[in-house]
Amino acid sequence: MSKKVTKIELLVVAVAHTINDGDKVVLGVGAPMLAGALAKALHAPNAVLMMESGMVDFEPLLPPRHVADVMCLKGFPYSTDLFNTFTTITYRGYVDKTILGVGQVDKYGNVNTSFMGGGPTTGMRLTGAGGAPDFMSYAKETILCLKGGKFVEELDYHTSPGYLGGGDERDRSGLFPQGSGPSMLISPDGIFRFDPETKEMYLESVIPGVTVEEVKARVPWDLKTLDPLKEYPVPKKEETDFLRSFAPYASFPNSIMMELAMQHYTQEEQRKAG
Amino acid sequence: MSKKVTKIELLVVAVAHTINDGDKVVLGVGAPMLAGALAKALHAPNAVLMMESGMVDFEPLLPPRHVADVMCLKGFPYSTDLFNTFTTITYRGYVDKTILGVGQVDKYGNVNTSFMGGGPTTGMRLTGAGGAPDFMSYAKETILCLKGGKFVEELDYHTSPGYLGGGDERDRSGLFPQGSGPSMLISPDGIFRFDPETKEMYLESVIPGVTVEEVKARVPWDLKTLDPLKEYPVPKKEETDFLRSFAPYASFPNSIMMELAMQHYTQEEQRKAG
Amino acid sequence: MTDNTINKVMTLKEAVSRFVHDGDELVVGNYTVATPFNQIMEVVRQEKKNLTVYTQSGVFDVEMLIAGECVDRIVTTYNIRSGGRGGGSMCERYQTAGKIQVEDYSNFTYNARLTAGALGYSFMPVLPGIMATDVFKVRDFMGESKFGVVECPFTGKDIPVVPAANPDVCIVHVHRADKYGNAQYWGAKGSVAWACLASKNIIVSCEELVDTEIINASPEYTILPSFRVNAVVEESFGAHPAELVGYYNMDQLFYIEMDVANASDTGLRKWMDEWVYPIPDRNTYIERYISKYGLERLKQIKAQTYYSAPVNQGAAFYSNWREDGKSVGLGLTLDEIEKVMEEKGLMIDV
Amino acid sequence: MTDNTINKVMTLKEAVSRFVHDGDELVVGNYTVATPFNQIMEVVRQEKKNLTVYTQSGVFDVEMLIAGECVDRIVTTYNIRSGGRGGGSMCERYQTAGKIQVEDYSNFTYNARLTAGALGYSFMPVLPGIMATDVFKVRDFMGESKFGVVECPFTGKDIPVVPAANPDVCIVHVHRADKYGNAQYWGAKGSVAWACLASKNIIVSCEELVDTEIINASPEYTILPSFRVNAVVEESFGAHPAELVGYYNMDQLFYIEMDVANASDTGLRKWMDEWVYPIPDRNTYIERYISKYGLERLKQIKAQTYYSAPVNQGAAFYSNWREDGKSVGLGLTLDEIEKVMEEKGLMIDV
Repeated sequence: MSKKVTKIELLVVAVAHTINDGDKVVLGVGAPMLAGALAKALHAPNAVLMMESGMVDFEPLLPPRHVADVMCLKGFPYSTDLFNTFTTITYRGYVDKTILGVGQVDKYGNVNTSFMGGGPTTGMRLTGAGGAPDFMSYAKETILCLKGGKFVEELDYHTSPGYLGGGDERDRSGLFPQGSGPSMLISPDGIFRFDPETKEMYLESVIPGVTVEEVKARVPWDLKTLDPLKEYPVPKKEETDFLRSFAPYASFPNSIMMELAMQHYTQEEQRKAG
Repeated sequence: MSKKVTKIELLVVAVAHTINDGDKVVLGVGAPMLAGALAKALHAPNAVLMMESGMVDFEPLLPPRHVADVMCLKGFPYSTDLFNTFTTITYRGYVDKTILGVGQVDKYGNVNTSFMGGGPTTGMRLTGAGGAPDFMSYAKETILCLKGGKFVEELDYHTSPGYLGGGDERDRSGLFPQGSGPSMLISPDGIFRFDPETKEMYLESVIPGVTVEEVKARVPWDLKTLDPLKEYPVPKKEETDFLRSFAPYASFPNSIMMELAMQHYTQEEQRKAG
Repeated sequence: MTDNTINKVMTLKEAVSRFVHDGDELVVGNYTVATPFNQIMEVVRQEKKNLTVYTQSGVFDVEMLIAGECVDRIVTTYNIRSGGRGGGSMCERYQTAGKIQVEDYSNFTYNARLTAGALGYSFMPVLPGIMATDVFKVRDFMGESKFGVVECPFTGKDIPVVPAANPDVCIVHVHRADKYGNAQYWGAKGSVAWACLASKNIIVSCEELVDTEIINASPEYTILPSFRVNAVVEESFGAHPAELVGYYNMDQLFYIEMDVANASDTGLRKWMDEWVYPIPDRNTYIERYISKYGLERLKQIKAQTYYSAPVNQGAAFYSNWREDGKSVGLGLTLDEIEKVMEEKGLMIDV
Repeated sequence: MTDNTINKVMTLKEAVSRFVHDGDELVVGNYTVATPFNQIMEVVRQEKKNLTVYTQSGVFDVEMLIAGECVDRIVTTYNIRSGGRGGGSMCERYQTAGKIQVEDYSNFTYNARLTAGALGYSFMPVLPGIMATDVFKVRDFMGESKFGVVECPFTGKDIPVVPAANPDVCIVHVHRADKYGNAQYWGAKGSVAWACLASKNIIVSCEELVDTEIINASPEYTILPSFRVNAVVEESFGAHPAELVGYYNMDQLFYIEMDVANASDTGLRKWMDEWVYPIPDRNTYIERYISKYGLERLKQIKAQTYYSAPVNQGAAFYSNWREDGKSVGLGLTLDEIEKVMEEKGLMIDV
């Protein structure tokens, strides 16, 4: 049966599918939070969702606007603080997965969310490191979520550690839990995985309507692809229904959302005035 | 006008007088807590009384039985924990005074509350270090309170730092805030101070009825005495009244208190049985 | 095992049997008050052996464990002579007889070992003054590892550090918990949360098992999230004769009897023959107490009600939809939103 | 000055004038939410200069301080491009123009600097993974002192550490406080308590000034004891347009206007000419808001009531005297006790 979905919905649902029931998950802002909410509401009711502000084991009733959005819910069981989230939970090994947004990513899953097109004093300032480097260091597994970011040959700034120079370099460094690192990356083009030996990122599946050539054009290295590609997971109706109801403005790009919100606001003002 | 007071009352009131209004004070168990309660109730209403369990700025309604006795009061403004009491408050320099009990004390105000008559595997186990060494290190000033303890030439175990080997050794070590250390010791015999240069303990005053010779007999080194001795502070009526009402069993030795308590309990049982 | 999907409610007998093992490092989670006497007694009854016991402010917790022949080693900071000046303590009697080893820290340095363990650190800086004392210099079984020293790279000063402690199991009594293990504790906090968080496994006994709804409405009192807890046991009067604020005061008369008994090894063992070994659980313990001393004595230590002042935790709204079926920010119905998505060419057929 | 004997209530104007000085290290105490915009705006109005600003999650706090020409240096971890992809942020525009220096940490390593400062430590271990990243390797004005490395004496491993931060002054907005400075905060805690406790001086603005009685009945919510606080300012809507749980939601429409203005230096300054410079205090700010947008818009973000579940903090008794005038433990009146003291020969004439 044919279904109509947006690219963002495809991305969010694919991310949500990585969360298993009972997983302890740290969520970055944006798509990762929507994915966490969807998983918790539909297929992973016992997932423990956490954010670095100290909100542990929450169930959002609204899309969290940021990592400290305690007003997106009504009650949660454990309120710790940022220092203790990174130590007593993350460094101690109690984060099964972290789901993070990406500014730039290289072929070994190293991530930049700090500066683009130059260094600190010359480049474009992105959001900054935030929680990413420490979560990506100590979560058992990282899912990367590239919504508006870029694949690059070399990062302008190395914010968060993927597989470093590839191969066993991450494990060999002794800085990280053995076997940790990014397990997949999801973009509006498709789903990427990491080769178990070389740790190089490869394409696993594309979303309907996107060609491998289009994907390759956006990747500066010679992207390897699974042959044959896997089918991109098709969202169930209950999943898109949930997303549109939970976050009525989140299924389309920010620019359109802003346009609609301003339209609505202007109408309201006119209605009041008139 | 003649007043009748017990030795313990004299000791507690003299300790209480060391607390000024607004002082931030850490109290050990026993006499120091009674002194703190008296000061807070009578002459230092804005003293901040603290204990290492994290109870900060409390006003006891009953004599605290131990350092975590949150049931001796009805409400207090700040509940932190032990780790943070020693760091964010004590190590940061926010303790003006600490008032501590003593097992053994030497002439430079070094204190033993751990083992007596031998070392850890051979001696008599006293209560142990507890909070004393860290408070005595970082409080601006320490008041020692020797109720049943002993003056010794050499400690069997050095639990808490006074002036170490005397002179400027404490300041010179670089381990402590400059100028910190014990400022006085109060025993059921009298009040002792420390020489500003040598840091050797000397006798400042004796309680009525005690002779200097009696005091010297209990001190193994050649105790220097102030000449002439100061008058021992005489408790005001409101002070003894407060103590007897606040802690009706605390003005006499434990042995007598226990005897009276057992008597009372036996009578109650007989009354119930009969 | 420690997943939050599991209802972890079980009997104390089962919890201790599953999560306390011979040779374990066991930490008594409570500090001075709310001592988990129910759990201490169960460990003794199950005759666990060769434990290394961490106890910050223990008196009868550690005394009973020693008397029960459960202990090889103790890490402590404070242990009063409950048997009186002459009698001493189990700890002293066993230590001087060479039957146990004891490592003595100060309150802070002991706590700092647990804090390091809780954070995942291998060491924790402590306060330099300790280096002048025998707490630093005199060492028992920890030897070289009792303390270390590092040089601060910013000031060049020598800073003493303690090694992390990560006990195998923590036994702790709390006010209330839900069936998943979310545990709440209040009052004088001491080192309770650190002792729990440092440990590999945690047995929580609680005075009251409550709905998760109550936990969710007061998260600031939660000291342990569900996923850290292995077993939840509901036993009222679990800390007796110790006190638990809001529930019951210390039972001083009962303590006096224990003190008197503890003047000798045999005295304490005789007392335990009455109050520990033949008692299967806390209900039986309290029944025995009532039948021996009368209910009135228990009532005399019952806490009065003094509730905490509430805080408002509300938000302006909890849904993105208004009552008229339109979205809060956009003023559109779901149908209208989906139509926009079509019109803007965002829809893909899958 | 920070004694608890003093009623510290004052106007924000006085507080900022007395406790924020040119050249200070100033930390924004709040994390992501409850941003103390009232205080930020007052610092800008008083034209404080040459500040080093610590901000963990700042957007418009740091943007306004930069636009107000108050800032030389920033220590941060996160700063969104509020002016949009093209517009960027004040922080970027000033940094690339060489007008400010910025040191970038991660959330944890930034927080760890404040935690070290709060504890009195000169350094704090952080998580080794950071050593693989440019957060560790790329250094601005902190240079060698941005991170250090120590060897753990127990494991022999190299552990990265950060230096303590002890800002001169912390500005923080909280839910409620008493006149002495006991301050209560709840919700998503972030690094709020650490930022406050690390600092030498603290200005607390609160949504509500309350009786000490209310603080005393809920000590677990207190993040600052009175003796740490220098000034207490009561300003409702102090965090607007940021949110404060239990009081008001984020004002998203207001933020959108700020975002639009922030596409350029001049845009933001023009916005500040309306909302910052001519406004003497929060009352005037809110009056202006109401007159411009209507009270209804403010009501729409008002939080609903959702109170925390209380906990019982009571004891069995609060006096050692029974109603019949006899002591609880001894069963004697005061006269009888004094008689015993005489009989036992304990009394001394003084």
